[in-house]
Amino acid sequence: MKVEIRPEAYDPWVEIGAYQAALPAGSYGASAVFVGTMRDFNEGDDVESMLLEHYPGMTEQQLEELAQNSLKYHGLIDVMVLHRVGEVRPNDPIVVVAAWSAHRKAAFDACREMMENLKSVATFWKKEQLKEGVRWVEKNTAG
Amino acid sequence: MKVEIRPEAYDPWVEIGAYQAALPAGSYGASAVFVGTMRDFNEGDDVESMLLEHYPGMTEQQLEELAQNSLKYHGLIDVMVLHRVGEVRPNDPIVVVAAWSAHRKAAFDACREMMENLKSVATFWKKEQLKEGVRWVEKNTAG
Amino acid sequence: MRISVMYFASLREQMGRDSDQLDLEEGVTMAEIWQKVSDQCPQENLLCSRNKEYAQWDDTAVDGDEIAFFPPVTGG
Amino acid sequence: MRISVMYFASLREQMGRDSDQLDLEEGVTMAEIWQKVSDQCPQENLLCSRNKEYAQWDDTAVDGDEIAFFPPVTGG
Repeated sequence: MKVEIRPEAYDPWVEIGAYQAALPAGSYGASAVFVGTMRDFNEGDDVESMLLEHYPGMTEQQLEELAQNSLKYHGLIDVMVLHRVGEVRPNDPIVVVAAWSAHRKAAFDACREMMENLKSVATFWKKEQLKEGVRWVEKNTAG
Repeated sequence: MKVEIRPEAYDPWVEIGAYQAALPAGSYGASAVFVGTMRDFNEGDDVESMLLEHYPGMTEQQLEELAQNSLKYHGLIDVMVLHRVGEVRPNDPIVVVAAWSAHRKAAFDACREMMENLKSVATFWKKEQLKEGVRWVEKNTAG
Repeated sequence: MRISVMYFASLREQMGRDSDQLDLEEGVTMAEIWQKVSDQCPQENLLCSRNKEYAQWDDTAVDGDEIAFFPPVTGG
Repeated sequence: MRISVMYFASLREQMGRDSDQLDLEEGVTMAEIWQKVSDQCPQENLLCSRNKEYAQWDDTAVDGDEIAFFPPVTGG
Protein backbone atom coordinates (compact mmCIF):
# COMPACT_ATOMS: atom_id res chain seq x y z
CA MET A 1 0.00 0.00 0.00
CA LYS A 2 1.26 3.44 -0.86
CA VAL A 3 -0.29 6.65 0.45
CA GLU A 4 1.50 9.92 -0.08
CA ILE A 5 1.01 13.67 -0.06
CA ARG A 6 3.39 15.22 -2.54
CA PRO A 7 4.47 18.89 -2.60
CA GLU A 8 6.02 18.58 -6.09
CA ALA A 9 4.62 17.90 -9.57
CA TYR A 10 4.69 14.27 -10.74
CA ASP A 11 3.80 12.12 -13.74
CA PRO A 12 0.87 9.93 -12.61
CA TRP A 13 1.49 7.21 -15.23
CA VAL A 14 5.16 6.89 -14.30
CA GLU A 15 4.18 6.66 -10.61
CA ILE A 16 1.58 3.96 -11.28
CA GLY A 17 3.86 2.02 -13.63
CA ALA A 18 6.72 2.06 -11.11
CA TYR A 19 4.49 0.99 -8.24
CA GLN A 20 2.82 -1.77 -10.26
CA ALA A 21 6.20 -3.13 -11.37
CA ALA A 22 6.92 -4.05 -7.74
CA LEU A 23 3.69 -6.05 -7.28
CA PRO A 24 3.90 -9.86 -7.53
CA ALA A 25 3.92 -10.67 -11.27
CA GLY A 26 0.88 -12.62 -12.44
CA SER A 27 -1.13 -11.97 -9.26
CA TYR A 28 -3.40 -9.16 -10.41
CA GLY A 29 -5.81 -9.28 -13.36
CA ALA A 30 -7.34 -5.83 -12.95
CA SER A 31 -6.04 -2.32 -12.33
CA ALA A 32 -8.52 0.55 -12.03
CA VAL A 33 -7.05 4.03 -11.87
CA PHE A 34 -8.38 7.53 -11.51
CA VAL A 35 -6.29 10.63 -12.10
CA GLY A 36 -7.61 14.11 -11.30
CA THR A 37 -5.86 16.85 -13.24
CA MET A 38 -6.03 20.61 -12.86
CA ARG A 39 -8.08 22.26 -15.59
CA ASP A 40 -7.47 25.81 -16.82
CA PHE A 41 -11.19 26.56 -16.53
CA ASN A 42 -13.67 26.31 -13.63
CA GLU A 43 -17.23 27.57 -13.15
CA GLY A 44 -16.99 29.79 -16.21
CA ASP A 45 -13.62 31.39 -15.42
CA ASP A 46 -10.04 30.92 -16.60
CA VAL A 47 -7.87 29.63 -13.77
CA GLU A 48 -4.16 30.51 -13.83
CA SER A 49 -2.98 28.48 -10.87
CA MET A 50 -4.24 26.91 -7.69
CA LEU A 51 -3.02 26.61 -4.12
CA LEU A 52 -3.75 23.24 -2.51
CA GLU A 53 -3.79 23.48 1.27
CA HIS A 54 -4.15 20.55 3.66
CA TYR A 55 -4.21 19.75 7.38
CA PRO A 56 -0.85 18.05 7.93
CA GLY A 57 -1.20 14.85 9.93
CA MET A 58 -4.98 14.63 9.74
CA THR A 59 -5.04 14.28 5.95
CA GLU A 60 -2.38 11.54 5.84
CA GLN A 61 -4.30 9.63 8.52
CA GLN A 62 -7.56 9.90 6.52
CA LEU A 63 -5.94 8.69 3.30
CA GLU A 64 -4.27 5.76 5.10
CA GLU A 65 -7.59 4.81 6.63
CA LEU A 66 -9.63 4.97 3.44
CA ALA A 67 -7.00 3.01 1.52
CA GLN A 68 -6.75 0.38 4.27
CA ASN A 69 -10.54 0.03 4.48
CA SER A 70 -10.86 -0.39 0.72
CA LEU A 71 -8.05 -2.95 0.63
CA LYS A 72 -9.80 -5.09 3.22
CA TYR A 73 -13.42 -4.57 2.22
CA HIS A 74 -12.88 -5.27 -1.50
CA GLY A 75 -10.18 -7.91 -0.99
CA LEU A 76 -7.72 -5.99 -3.15
CA ILE A 77 -4.16 -6.99 -3.92
CA ASP A 78 -2.85 -3.45 -3.51
CA VAL A 79 -3.80 0.22 -3.43
CA MET A 80 -2.11 3.53 -4.19
CA VAL A 81 -3.28 7.03 -3.23
CA LEU A 82 -1.17 10.04 -4.11
CA HIS A 83 -2.29 13.66 -3.63
CA ARG A 84 -0.55 16.87 -4.56
CA VAL A 85 -0.33 19.93 -2.30
CA GLY A 86 1.14 23.41 -2.76
CA GLU A 87 1.02 25.54 -5.87
CA VAL A 88 -0.47 23.67 -8.81
CA ARG A 89 -0.58 24.73 -12.48
CA PRO A 90 -3.14 23.81 -15.16
CA ASN A 91 -2.48 20.31 -16.52
CA ASP A 92 -0.69 19.23 -13.31
CA PRO A 93 -2.07 16.03 -11.82
CA ILE A 94 -3.70 16.57 -8.42
CA VAL A 95 -4.73 13.11 -7.31
CA VAL A 96 -4.09 9.48 -8.26
CA VAL A 97 -6.15 6.61 -6.88
CA ALA A 98 -5.36 3.07 -8.04
CA ALA A 99 -6.68 -0.36 -7.06
CA TRP A 100 -5.30 -3.76 -8.07
CA SER A 101 -7.34 -6.95 -7.76
CA ALA A 102 -7.76 -10.43 -9.22
CA HIS A 103 -10.97 -9.53 -11.10
CA ARG A 104 -12.34 -6.25 -12.42
CA LYS A 105 -15.39 -5.72 -10.20
CA ALA A 106 -13.39 -5.18 -7.01
CA ALA A 107 -10.90 -2.82 -8.69
CA PHE A 108 -13.62 -0.69 -10.32
CA ASP A 109 -15.72 -0.49 -7.14
CA ALA A 110 -12.75 0.27 -4.89
CA CYS A 111 -11.23 2.93 -7.13
CA ARG A 112 -14.43 4.92 -7.40
CA GLU A 113 -15.33 4.50 -3.74
CA MET A 114 -11.89 5.63 -2.55
CA MET A 115 -12.13 8.66 -4.80
CA GLU A 116 -15.59 9.62 -3.49
CA ASN A 117 -14.44 9.11 0.11
CA LEU A 118 -11.34 11.18 -0.48
CA LYS A 119 -13.38 14.04 -1.95
CA SER A 120 -15.92 14.02 0.85
CA VAL A 121 -13.67 13.61 3.89
CA ALA A 122 -10.00 14.39 3.20
CA THR A 123 -8.94 17.77 4.58
CA PHE A 124 -7.72 19.51 1.44
CA TRP A 125 -8.80 22.97 0.27
CA LYS A 126 -8.38 24.65 -3.11
CA LYS A 127 -7.79 28.33 -3.71
CA GLU A 128 -7.93 29.43 -7.32
CA GLN A 129 -5.89 32.23 -8.84
CA LEU A 130 -8.00 33.91 -11.54
CA LYS A 131 -7.06 36.89 -13.71
CA GLU A 132 -9.39 38.99 -11.55
CA GLY A 133 -8.14 37.79 -8.17
CA VAL A 134 -8.32 34.75 -5.92
CA ARG A 135 -11.23 32.62 -4.68
CA TRP A 136 -11.61 29.57 -2.47
CA VAL A 137 -13.40 26.65 -4.12
CA GLU A 138 -16.51 26.18 -1.98
CA LYS A 139 -17.65 22.72 -2.92
CA ASN A 140 -16.77 19.76 -5.08
CA THR A 141 -18.60 18.67 -8.22
CA ALA A 142 -20.99 15.77 -7.55
CA GLY A 143 -19.49 12.33 -8.23
CA MET B 1 -9.85 8.72 -30.20
CA LYS B 2 -7.51 5.76 -30.37
CA VAL B 3 -8.65 2.18 -30.93
CA GLU B 4 -6.09 -0.48 -31.64
CA ILE B 5 -5.55 -4.22 -31.69
CA ARG B 6 -1.93 -4.94 -30.91
CA PRO B 7 -0.09 -8.19 -31.69
CA GLU B 8 2.93 -7.25 -29.50
CA ALA B 9 3.41 -6.70 -25.76
CA TYR B 10 3.16 -3.10 -24.54
CA ASP B 11 3.44 -1.03 -21.36
CA PRO B 12 -0.08 0.26 -20.64
CA TRP B 13 1.09 3.24 -18.53
CA VAL B 14 3.52 4.40 -21.21
CA GLU B 15 0.75 4.10 -23.82
CA ILE B 16 -1.71 6.10 -21.72
CA GLY B 17 0.88 8.73 -20.76
CA ALA B 18 1.92 9.23 -24.38
CA TYR B 19 -1.66 9.49 -25.58
CA GLN B 20 -2.68 11.88 -22.82
CA ALA B 21 0.32 14.13 -23.53
CA ALA B 22 -1.22 14.92 -26.92
CA LEU B 23 -4.60 16.00 -25.49
CA PRO B 24 -5.26 19.75 -25.12
CA ALA B 25 -3.50 20.82 -21.88
CA GLY B 26 -5.87 22.00 -19.15
CA SER B 27 -8.99 20.64 -20.89
CA TYR B 28 -9.55 17.44 -18.91
CA GLY B 29 -9.99 17.17 -15.16
CA ALA B 30 -10.60 13.43 -14.95
CA SER B 31 -8.97 10.31 -16.41
CA ALA B 32 -10.42 6.91 -15.58
CA VAL B 33 -8.43 3.90 -16.73
CA PHE B 34 -8.81 0.16 -16.60
CA VAL B 35 -6.02 -2.26 -17.42
CA GLY B 36 -6.63 -6.00 -17.67
CA THR B 37 -3.51 -8.06 -17.11
CA MET B 38 -2.87 -11.77 -17.62
CA ARG B 39 -2.72 -13.69 -14.36
CA ASP B 40 -0.70 -16.87 -13.87
CA PHE B 41 -3.68 -18.55 -12.25
CA ASN B 42 -7.28 -19.14 -13.42
CA GLU B 43 -10.10 -21.30 -12.05
CA GLY B 44 -7.74 -23.15 -9.73
CA ASP B 45 -5.02 -23.90 -12.29
CA ASP B 46 -1.60 -22.45 -13.12
CA VAL B 47 -1.63 -20.88 -16.56
CA GLU B 48 1.65 -20.77 -18.49
CA SER B 49 0.56 -18.72 -21.48
CA MET B 50 -2.52 -17.76 -23.43
CA LEU B 51 -3.47 -17.43 -27.06
CA LEU B 52 -5.75 -14.49 -27.80
CA GLU B 53 -7.67 -15.01 -31.03
CA HIS B 54 -9.96 -12.43 -32.65
CA TYR B 55 -12.15 -11.98 -35.73
CA PRO B 56 -10.12 -9.50 -37.82
CA GLY B 57 -12.26 -6.66 -39.10
CA MET B 58 -15.30 -7.39 -36.98
CA THR B 59 -13.47 -6.79 -33.69
CA GLU B 60 -11.94 -3.45 -34.78
CA GLN B 61 -15.37 -2.29 -35.91
CA GLN B 62 -16.92 -3.24 -32.55
CA LEU B 63 -14.23 -1.43 -30.55
CA GLU B 64 -14.55 1.69 -32.73
CA GLU B 65 -18.29 1.66 -32.25
CA LEU B 66 -18.26 1.22 -28.48
CA ALA B 67 -15.60 3.92 -28.08
CA GLN B 68 -17.50 6.31 -30.35
CA ASN B 69 -20.78 5.69 -28.54
CA SER B 70 -19.20 6.28 -25.14
CA LEU B 71 -17.50 9.48 -26.33
CA LYS B 72 -20.82 10.89 -27.49
CA TYR B 73 -23.12 9.57 -24.79
CA HIS B 74 -20.93 10.65 -21.86
CA GLY B 75 -19.67 13.85 -23.50
CA LEU B 76 -16.05 12.77 -23.08
CA ILE B 77 -12.99 14.69 -24.22
CA ASP B 78 -11.24 11.57 -25.50
CA VAL B 79 -11.11 7.79 -25.33
CA MET B 80 -8.52 5.06 -25.81
CA VAL B 81 -9.09 1.33 -26.28
CA LEU B 82 -6.14 -0.98 -26.84
CA HIS B 83 -6.39 -4.78 -26.93
CA ARG B 84 -3.68 -7.37 -27.26
CA VAL B 85 -3.89 -10.44 -29.53
CA GLY B 86 -1.59 -13.40 -30.16
CA GLU B 87 0.49 -15.26 -27.61
CA VAL B 88 0.32 -13.62 -24.18
CA ARG B 89 2.41 -14.41 -21.08
CA PRO B 90 1.47 -13.96 -17.41
CA ASN B 91 1.84 -10.31 -16.33
CA ASP B 92 1.36 -9.06 -19.92
CA PRO B 93 -1.36 -6.43 -20.23
CA ILE B 94 -4.31 -7.61 -22.31
CA VAL B 95 -6.61 -4.61 -22.48
CA VAL B 96 -6.49 -0.87 -21.74
CA VAL B 97 -9.62 1.27 -21.64
CA ALA B 98 -9.28 4.98 -20.80
CA ALA B 99 -11.73 7.89 -20.71
CA TRP B 100 -10.94 11.59 -20.31
CA SER B 101 -13.58 14.12 -19.29
CA ALA B 102 -14.04 17.48 -17.56
CA HIS B 103 -15.45 15.92 -14.37
CA ARG B 104 -15.05 12.51 -12.77
CA LYS B 105 -18.56 11.07 -13.12
CA ALA B 106 -18.44 10.83 -16.92
CA ALA B 107 -14.94 9.32 -16.94
CA PHE B 108 -15.79 6.68 -14.29
CA ASP B 109 -19.10 5.74 -15.93
CA ALA B 110 -17.65 5.59 -19.44
CA CYS B 111 -14.57 3.56 -18.52
CA ARG B 112 -16.54 0.85 -16.76
CA GLU B 113 -19.28 0.76 -19.38
CA MET B 114 -16.81 0.46 -22.26
CA MET B 115 -15.07 -2.37 -20.44
CA GLU B 116 -18.33 -4.26 -19.83
CA ASN B 117 -19.39 -3.73 -23.45
CA LEU B 118 -16.03 -4.92 -24.71
CA LYS B 119 -16.21 -8.08 -22.60
CA SER B 120 -19.75 -8.90 -23.66
CA VAL B 121 -19.60 -8.17 -27.40
CA ALA B 122 -16.05 -7.94 -28.78
CA THR B 123 -15.04 -11.03 -30.76
CA PHE B 124 -11.96 -12.18 -28.83
CA TRP B 125 -11.37 -15.69 -27.54
CA LYS B 126 -8.85 -16.96 -25.01
CA LYS B 127 -7.12 -20.33 -25.07
CA GLU B 128 -5.08 -21.16 -22.00
CA GLN B 129 -1.91 -23.23 -21.96
CA LEU B 130 -1.79 -25.22 -18.72
CA LYS B 131 0.85 -27.69 -17.60
CA GLU B 132 -1.63 -30.46 -18.36
CA GLY B 133 -2.68 -29.23 -21.79
CA VAL B 134 -4.78 -26.50 -23.39
CA ARG B 135 -8.31 -25.27 -22.76
CA TRP B 136 -10.56 -22.59 -24.21
CA VAL B 137 -11.92 -20.11 -21.68
CA GLU B 138 -15.69 -20.61 -21.84
CA LYS B 139 -17.00 -17.48 -20.22
CA ASN B 140 -15.90 -14.24 -18.61
CA THR B 141 -16.02 -13.41 -14.90
CA ALA B 142 -19.06 -11.27 -14.02
CA GLY B 143 -18.36 -7.53 -13.97
CA MET C 1 -25.62 -17.63 -54.57
CA ARG C 2 -22.14 -17.97 -53.12
CA ILE C 3 -21.26 -17.22 -49.47
CA SER C 4 -18.25 -17.71 -47.28
CA VAL C 5 -18.58 -19.22 -43.82
CA MET C 6 -15.92 -18.77 -41.12
CA TYR C 7 -15.34 -20.58 -37.81
CA PHE C 8 -13.49 -19.21 -34.78
CA ALA C 9 -11.85 -20.46 -31.61
CA SER C 10 -13.00 -23.84 -30.20
CA LEU C 11 -15.55 -24.11 -33.01
CA ARG C 12 -12.81 -23.84 -35.64
CA GLU C 13 -11.02 -26.72 -33.92
CA GLN C 14 -14.22 -28.81 -33.75
CA MET C 15 -14.93 -28.18 -37.44
CA GLY C 16 -11.34 -29.02 -38.34
CA ARG C 17 -11.20 -26.04 -40.74
CA ASP C 18 -11.43 -22.26 -40.53
CA SER C 19 -13.84 -21.61 -43.40
CA ASP C 20 -16.08 -22.97 -46.16
CA GLN C 21 -17.28 -21.59 -49.46
CA LEU C 22 -20.89 -22.60 -50.11
CA ASP C 23 -23.34 -22.42 -53.03
CA LEU C 24 -26.86 -22.08 -51.58
CA GLU C 25 -30.29 -20.89 -52.70
CA GLU C 26 -31.22 -17.20 -51.97
CA GLY C 27 -33.14 -16.59 -48.73
CA VAL C 28 -31.46 -19.29 -46.67
CA THR C 29 -31.35 -18.44 -42.92
CA MET C 30 -28.38 -18.47 -40.56
CA ALA C 31 -29.85 -21.52 -38.81
CA GLU C 32 -30.11 -23.38 -42.15
CA ILE C 33 -26.52 -22.49 -43.03
CA TRP C 34 -25.36 -23.86 -39.69
CA GLN C 35 -27.31 -27.09 -40.27
CA LYS C 36 -25.76 -27.38 -43.73
CA VAL C 37 -22.17 -27.17 -42.43
CA SER C 38 -22.57 -29.06 -39.13
CA ASP C 39 -25.59 -31.37 -39.52
CA GLN C 40 -26.84 -29.89 -36.23
CA CYS C 41 -29.41 -27.38 -35.01
CA PRO C 42 -28.06 -24.15 -33.49
CA GLN C 43 -27.30 -25.01 -29.85
CA GLU C 44 -26.85 -22.79 -26.85
CA ASN C 45 -23.45 -21.08 -26.71
CA LEU C 46 -23.26 -20.73 -30.48
CA LEU C 47 -23.20 -17.23 -31.96
CA CYS C 48 -23.28 -16.05 -35.54
CA SER C 49 -22.50 -12.95 -37.54
CA ARG C 50 -23.30 -11.72 -41.03
CA ASN C 51 -20.87 -9.32 -42.70
CA LYS C 52 -19.10 -8.66 -39.38
CA GLU C 53 -22.27 -7.78 -37.42
CA TYR C 54 -23.98 -10.09 -34.91
CA ALA C 55 -26.92 -11.86 -36.60
CA GLN C 56 -30.12 -13.64 -35.50
CA TRP C 57 -30.76 -17.27 -36.44
CA ASP C 58 -33.64 -16.31 -38.75
CA ASP C 59 -31.70 -13.59 -40.60
CA THR C 60 -31.30 -14.45 -44.27
CA ALA C 61 -28.13 -14.39 -46.35
CA VAL C 62 -27.58 -12.85 -49.78
CA ASP C 63 -24.96 -13.49 -52.44
CA GLY C 64 -21.43 -12.58 -51.36
CA ASP C 65 -22.15 -12.59 -47.63
CA GLU C 66 -19.46 -13.35 -45.07
CA ILE C 67 -21.05 -15.51 -42.39
CA ALA C 68 -19.27 -16.58 -39.19
CA PHE C 69 -20.03 -19.00 -36.35
CA PHE C 70 -18.27 -18.86 -33.00
CA PRO C 71 -18.55 -19.59 -29.25
CA PRO C 72 -19.24 -16.91 -26.59
CA VAL C 73 -16.56 -14.22 -26.55
CA THR C 74 -13.97 -14.08 -23.74
CA GLY C 75 -11.82 -11.01 -24.40
CA GLY C 76 -10.82 -8.15 -22.13
CA MET D 1 -6.83 23.16 30.83
CA ARG D 2 -4.84 24.27 27.80
CA ILE D 3 -5.84 23.48 24.19
CA SER D 4 -4.64 24.57 20.78
CA VAL D 5 -7.11 25.69 18.11
CA MET D 6 -6.21 25.73 14.40
CA TYR D 7 -7.92 27.38 11.44
CA PHE D 8 -7.64 26.33 7.80
CA ALA D 9 -8.27 27.72 4.33
CA SER D 10 -10.80 30.60 3.97
CA LEU D 11 -11.48 30.41 7.71
CA ARG D 12 -7.81 31.04 8.52
CA GLU D 13 -7.98 34.14 6.33
CA GLN D 14 -11.19 35.33 8.00
CA MET D 15 -9.71 34.81 11.46
CA GLY D 16 -6.52 36.59 10.42
CA ARG D 17 -4.40 33.93 12.18
CA ASP D 18 -3.74 30.21 11.85
CA SER D 19 -4.06 29.17 15.49
CA ASP D 20 -4.78 30.11 19.09
CA GLN D 21 -3.68 28.71 22.43
CA LEU D 22 -6.55 28.83 24.93
CA ASP D 23 -6.97 28.25 28.67
CA LEU D 24 -10.51 26.92 29.25
CA GLU D 25 -12.40 24.98 31.88
CA GLU D 26 -12.63 21.15 31.50
CA GLY D 27 -15.75 19.83 29.70
CA VAL D 28 -16.13 22.71 27.26
CA THR D 29 -17.79 21.65 23.96
CA MET D 30 -16.60 22.25 20.39
CA ALA D 31 -19.49 24.72 19.91
CA GLU D 32 -18.42 26.66 22.99
CA ILE D 33 -14.81 26.77 21.81
CA TRP D 34 -15.96 28.14 18.47
CA GLN D 35 -18.07 30.81 20.21
CA LYS D 36 -15.07 31.73 22.37
CA VAL D 37 -12.77 32.34 19.39
CA SER D 38 -15.30 33.82 16.94
CA ASP D 39 -18.15 35.32 19.02
CA GLN D 40 -20.50 33.32 16.73
CA CYS D 41 -22.58 30.16 16.87
CA PRO D 42 -21.46 27.30 14.64
CA GLN D 43 -22.95 28.08 11.24
CA GLU D 44 -23.58 25.82 8.26
CA ASN D 45 -20.45 25.02 6.26
CA LEU D 46 -18.24 24.99 9.33
CA LEU D 47 -16.53 21.75 10.30
CA CYS D 48 -14.43 20.85 13.30
CA SER D 49 -11.96 18.19 14.37
CA ARG D 50 -10.49 17.06 17.67
CA ASN D 51 -7.03 15.49 17.64
CA LYS D 52 -7.15 15.05 13.87
CA GLU D 53 -10.53 13.26 13.77
CA TYR D 54 -13.82 14.87 12.71
CA ALA D 55 -15.79 15.96 15.80
CA GLN D 56 -19.42 16.79 16.63
CA TRP D 57 -20.39 20.18 18.07
CA ASP D 58 -21.28 18.71 21.44
CA ASP D 59 -18.04 16.71 21.81
CA THR D 60 -16.03 17.91 24.79
CA ALA D 61 -12.35 18.79 24.91
CA VAL D 62 -9.73 17.70 27.41
CA ASP D 63 -6.37 19.17 28.37
CA GLY D 64 -3.80 19.12 25.55
CA ASP D 65 -6.34 18.67 22.74
CA GLU D 66 -5.66 19.89 19.22
CA ILE D 67 -8.92 21.37 17.93
CA ALA D 68 -9.40 22.65 14.35
CA PHE D 69 -12.11 24.58 12.51
CA PHE D 70 -12.37 24.66 8.74
CA PRO D 71 -14.74 25.02 5.75
CA PRO D 72 -16.01 22.06 3.65
CA VAL D 73 -13.16 20.14 2.02
CA THR D 74 -12.48 20.47 -1.72
CA GLY D 75 -9.60 18.10 -2.52
CA GLY D 76 -9.26 15.41 -5.17
